[in-house]
Amino acid sequence: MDVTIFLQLVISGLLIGFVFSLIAVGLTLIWGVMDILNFAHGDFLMLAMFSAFLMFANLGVDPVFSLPVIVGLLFFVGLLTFRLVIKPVLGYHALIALLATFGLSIFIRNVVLFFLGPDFRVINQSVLAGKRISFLGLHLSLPQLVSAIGCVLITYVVYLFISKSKFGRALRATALDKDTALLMGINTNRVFALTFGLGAACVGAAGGFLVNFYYVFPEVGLNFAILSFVIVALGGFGNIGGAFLAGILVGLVENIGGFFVGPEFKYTLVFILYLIVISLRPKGLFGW
Amino acid sequence: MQNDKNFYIIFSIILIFMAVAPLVIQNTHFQHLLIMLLLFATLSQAWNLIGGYAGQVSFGHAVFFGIGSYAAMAPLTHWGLTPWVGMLIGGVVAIIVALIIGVPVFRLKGHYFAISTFAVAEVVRELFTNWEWVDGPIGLDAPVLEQGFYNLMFYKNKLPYLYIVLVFFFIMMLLTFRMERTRMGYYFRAIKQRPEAAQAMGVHISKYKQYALMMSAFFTAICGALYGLYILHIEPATVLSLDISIKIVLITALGGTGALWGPLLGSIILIPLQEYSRIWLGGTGKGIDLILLGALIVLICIYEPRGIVGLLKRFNFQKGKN
Amino acid sequence: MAVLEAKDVSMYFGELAALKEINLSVEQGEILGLIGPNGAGKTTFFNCATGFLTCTRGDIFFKGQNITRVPGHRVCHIGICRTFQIVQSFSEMTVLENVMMGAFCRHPNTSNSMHSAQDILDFTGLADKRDQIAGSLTLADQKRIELARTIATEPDLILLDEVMAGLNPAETEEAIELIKKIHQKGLTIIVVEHVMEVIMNISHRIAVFDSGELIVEGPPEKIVRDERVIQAYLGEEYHA
Amino acid sequence: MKKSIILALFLILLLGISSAVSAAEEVEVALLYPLSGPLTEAGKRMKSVYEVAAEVINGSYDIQGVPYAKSEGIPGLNGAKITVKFYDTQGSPEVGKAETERILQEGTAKLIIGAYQSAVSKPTSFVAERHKFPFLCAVSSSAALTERGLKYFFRVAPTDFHDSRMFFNFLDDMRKQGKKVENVAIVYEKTEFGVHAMKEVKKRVDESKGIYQVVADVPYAFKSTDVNAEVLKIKAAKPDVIIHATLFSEMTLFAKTYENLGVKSNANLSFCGGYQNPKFASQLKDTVEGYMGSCTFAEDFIRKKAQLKTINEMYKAKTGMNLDGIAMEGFTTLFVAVDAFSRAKATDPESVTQALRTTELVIATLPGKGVKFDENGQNIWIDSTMSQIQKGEYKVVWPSDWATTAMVWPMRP
Repeated sequence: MDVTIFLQLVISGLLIGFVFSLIAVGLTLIWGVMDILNFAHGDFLMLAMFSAFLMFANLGVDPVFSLPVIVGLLFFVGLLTFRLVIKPVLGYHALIALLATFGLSIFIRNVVLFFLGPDFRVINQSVLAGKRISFLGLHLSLPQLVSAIGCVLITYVVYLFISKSKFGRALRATALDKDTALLMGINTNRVFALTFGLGAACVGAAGGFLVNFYYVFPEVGLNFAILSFVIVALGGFGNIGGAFLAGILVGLVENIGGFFVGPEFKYTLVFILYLIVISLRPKGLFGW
Repeated sequence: MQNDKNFYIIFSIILIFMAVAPLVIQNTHFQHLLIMLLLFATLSQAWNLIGGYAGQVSFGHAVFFGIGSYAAMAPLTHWGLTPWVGMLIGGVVAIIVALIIGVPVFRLKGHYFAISTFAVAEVVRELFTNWEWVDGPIGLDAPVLEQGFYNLMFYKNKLPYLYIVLVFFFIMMLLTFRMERTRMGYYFRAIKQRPEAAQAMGVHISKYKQYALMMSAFFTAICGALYGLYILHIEPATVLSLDISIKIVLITALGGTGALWGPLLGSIILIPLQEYSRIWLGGTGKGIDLILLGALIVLICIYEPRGIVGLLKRFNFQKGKN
Repeated sequence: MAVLEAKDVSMYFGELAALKEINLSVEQGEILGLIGPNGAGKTTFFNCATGFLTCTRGDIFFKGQNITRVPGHRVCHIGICRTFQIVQSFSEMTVLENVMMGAFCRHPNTSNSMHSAQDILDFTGLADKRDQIAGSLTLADQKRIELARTIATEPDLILLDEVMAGLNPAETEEAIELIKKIHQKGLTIIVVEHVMEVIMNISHRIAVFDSGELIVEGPPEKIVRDERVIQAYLGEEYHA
Repeated sequence: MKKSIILALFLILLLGISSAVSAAEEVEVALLYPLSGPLTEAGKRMKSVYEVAAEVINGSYDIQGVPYAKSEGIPGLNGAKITVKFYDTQGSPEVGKAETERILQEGTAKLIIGAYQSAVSKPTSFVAERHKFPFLCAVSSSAALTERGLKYFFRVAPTDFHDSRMFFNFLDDMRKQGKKVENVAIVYEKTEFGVHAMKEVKKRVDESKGIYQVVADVPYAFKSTDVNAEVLKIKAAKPDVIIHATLFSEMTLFAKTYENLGVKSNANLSFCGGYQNPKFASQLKDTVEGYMGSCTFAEDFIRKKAQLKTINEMYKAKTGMNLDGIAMEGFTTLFVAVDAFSRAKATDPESVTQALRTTELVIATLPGKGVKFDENGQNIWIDSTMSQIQKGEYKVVWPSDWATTAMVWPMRP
């Protein structure tokens, strides 16, 4: 067994794991605070990727620079989703929220299909694309490296925001007990709305990074969404640190496990890992 | 009891309708629609036992569905065994799998439970994808055998399929209706609402969850077998997919979870909506049909978050007042 | 013979001792009051006695039978039933169905259970609300439903966890009446309550918990004069 | 409650009645393709090419070597026009089956053409077989489709068998030129398409009696989020040649990952799949320079057969892309249908099927002579060529009688 191959596996696993982390952080915020499984999460990712792509293709803005716009846009999409779709179903059976976001997911995906067509698109001439750093026979692709660093930074910012800011305290209080938070004078609807926006903004940032090295088409979000559901559960619902570490863990298992056991089993390994963890720790790795 | 009488009247109307309508309208596609509608109503009712009544939301019912369809199809393809026996085998295997899954999984709460069922389903799908005997990812095609009840194959006409599915739908509905009125039915609902209080009332929670899952698994497997025998081609990517698991959940949620009529109402809305939006607006490659479908689902949720059952109740209530 | 007897019962959550070597017994037909500041271990004691928790050390006997390790759902069949501090009615069921849930413990058949539940509804004065959804009723009514449901299991011993918390004086009065009425049917009762007047009024004997320890027990008139009790309560006030 | 349920039932009844559709006057062909869901892109390309084909048939075009282009409509049916009607399979066997039944129920279509994925072609063609209705398959590549003994099923496209045979003829040729090609890696998605392709490759390897070795057998899950583990596995095996049975989405990932992780091989060959999509070359440019794959049509063909330019221009006007092999197979398939109608001088299923069985259509659209079906319905006059991506364009590089351009070898200097 070649050592460089193994190191490369670890590096590649980490690089993709950080992206998983950020996607999962967006999901865990919404899921943890509002107890709503956002089925349209993957479609938010797709929206972000498409926006970045369109800005690149039509305005010539490199994805690196359009990132703040994308994040803002997705924050707005999140707010809008909350206002129009989530708020009316709050307080009813959790499955109705699931159903509503499922409908939304189909809707978004096909509206994009209608206007932008089904084609796969790739950004191949951006500032980052195609460049890589090589040393000792190891390779780090620049887009992935930048994405990974960006994802870590943003996750950390979100983490600080939630644990230190006033809004973060309100958010945590709401997550623990909505009714009590309401009694304490917290405007829970506002907290929910902002949480949804924040969750969407996270996945927006992830999409903005991902577009540098991933193809875009209307159905692109689904694979990531499914994986992020598992990551969120693995890390413990509503736990940002948990989602972050679980994302990395999944990236590593997928790469290293996939290599040794067989690539067709790599997602299976992730699911088995989840089942093992959950049977030892019923509330996830870092659940409270 | 007034309630019971009402049920039997409505139920008879539906059964007679479902039995007579396809005779009046000799349109195979319409018959196909009714078959799918009844199949998914039965399937969702099976899910409703565990997910609706007992409140344990499973995203992994494709496991039982897939086991059922493979159990009917594999022995049929390899040994020519009558699918009726295969169906029964599938049901029994599904119960055993439910027992195995249930023990560790029922310790989990809420979403952890849901995601675990999904994870189990994905692992099982991967097992089938790598199982040579059932041709891995290629799946199984039903061999061309003599038509008839023994092989459960009818080429010329869809009516036999329709009536067979109708019989299972009848059994499922009646069973659920009777169950609602037994101690078990009350226990399921109690577990869903207040598990601790239920325990204080002497309810063995994990045992009853297990009962619910086993019943649910059995009937889901039966439906899986019927599906396989009807479509005549099964593969892990369809019968063991997340799509199937989700569709079952969504139909029930749309109709009303934990409600007797919920699954039927959900599939009466969703299945024709899917079929006819595709027929009338599909084929363009632009997804107009699905835009409409998605928007309608969202609107239904916003307008009536209790599901269609809630809508009907509201409708009746207002009428009563006037 | 004692209906319920706790011998050296200790309960630890990790390092934290919720109960420390509790020795307590309740006689047939007695109303025992449990008082003590928040976190004193009253609810933990209930949880141990009803199989919701298994105590770390010690044994609990019910009519001489060791029930320390009997699982929660069996306890009800043996003849012990409880209510909850935070109201736990089956909020989507009707009042009748709530009570039937208790009656199923003895009457597996639905119609028998319904008859039995109907009797209980008459007894507890809930008959006119029989078909209303429990979740739509007032707190007082929901607590009453819990009581009704509890006695529907036909227990020998009931454990009531703050059934009067949050009620107004008139409702409290009614609740006291009901508890006394239940007691007259021959049930043994353990009551946890914060409202002192209430507990003094109905209890035959009172046990005081503080920080997981049983600090004193005796008749009400003795308890009110006890230094340690006053201190425990004053202490709580200081901390609050 | 009672009334509402009755109302709902009544509505269903209405739907049933309303779905009876009036008959068309022209000769209608039903096409089954995925027009929503993950494979929409492929389905839409097929839709466009059939529309172009119908235009060519119904109008008068002067395209040498393409019969029925000059005449308007179907000659044998007094110039009756051909119409194409599309049905959406959503990429699912279940929906595909339902749509096939609907086609047969409506009864207006005289022939069915479909589907895209082998997994959908299989159950849908069974439905047609059971109704004794002719079913033409344009592009599904699983060799197993024409090994089932169906009597109403015909396929125009080459199969995995043809492609793999072409690959190994090519490799033999390279070997004779002293190039190193013995160590083969096979990468395939774990679906019907991929597994069949892999089995054909392994058969060819076995037949070579030890000349070739499969050094890496790398299946992967369709819809992957990344392919690092897969690519590293290939890298560790150090193959001379990598053979892909991969659809577009993963193919782009593989290409990028090969580049990122510095994987070097002499050649990268693709079965019919993502490689053939013109966007693959035009979007990934340098990343995929030198990739090769089976090819039944590329713009490059026009240099050998100038008359095909007209068709390519029409398609390009519709889609903004050049024709690719898969699209050209679809194009040809509609001509096979017209040929059958014309010779049968009738449109009833039996006559049309009979005509299809005796098809001997000489047509210049594809490599090989044209279309003739064997007893299993497989086209035996089909051939395939090897194309290579050079500077974002597909150039035919092998065999020599089709080659327009010199091959770049090894693909990455």
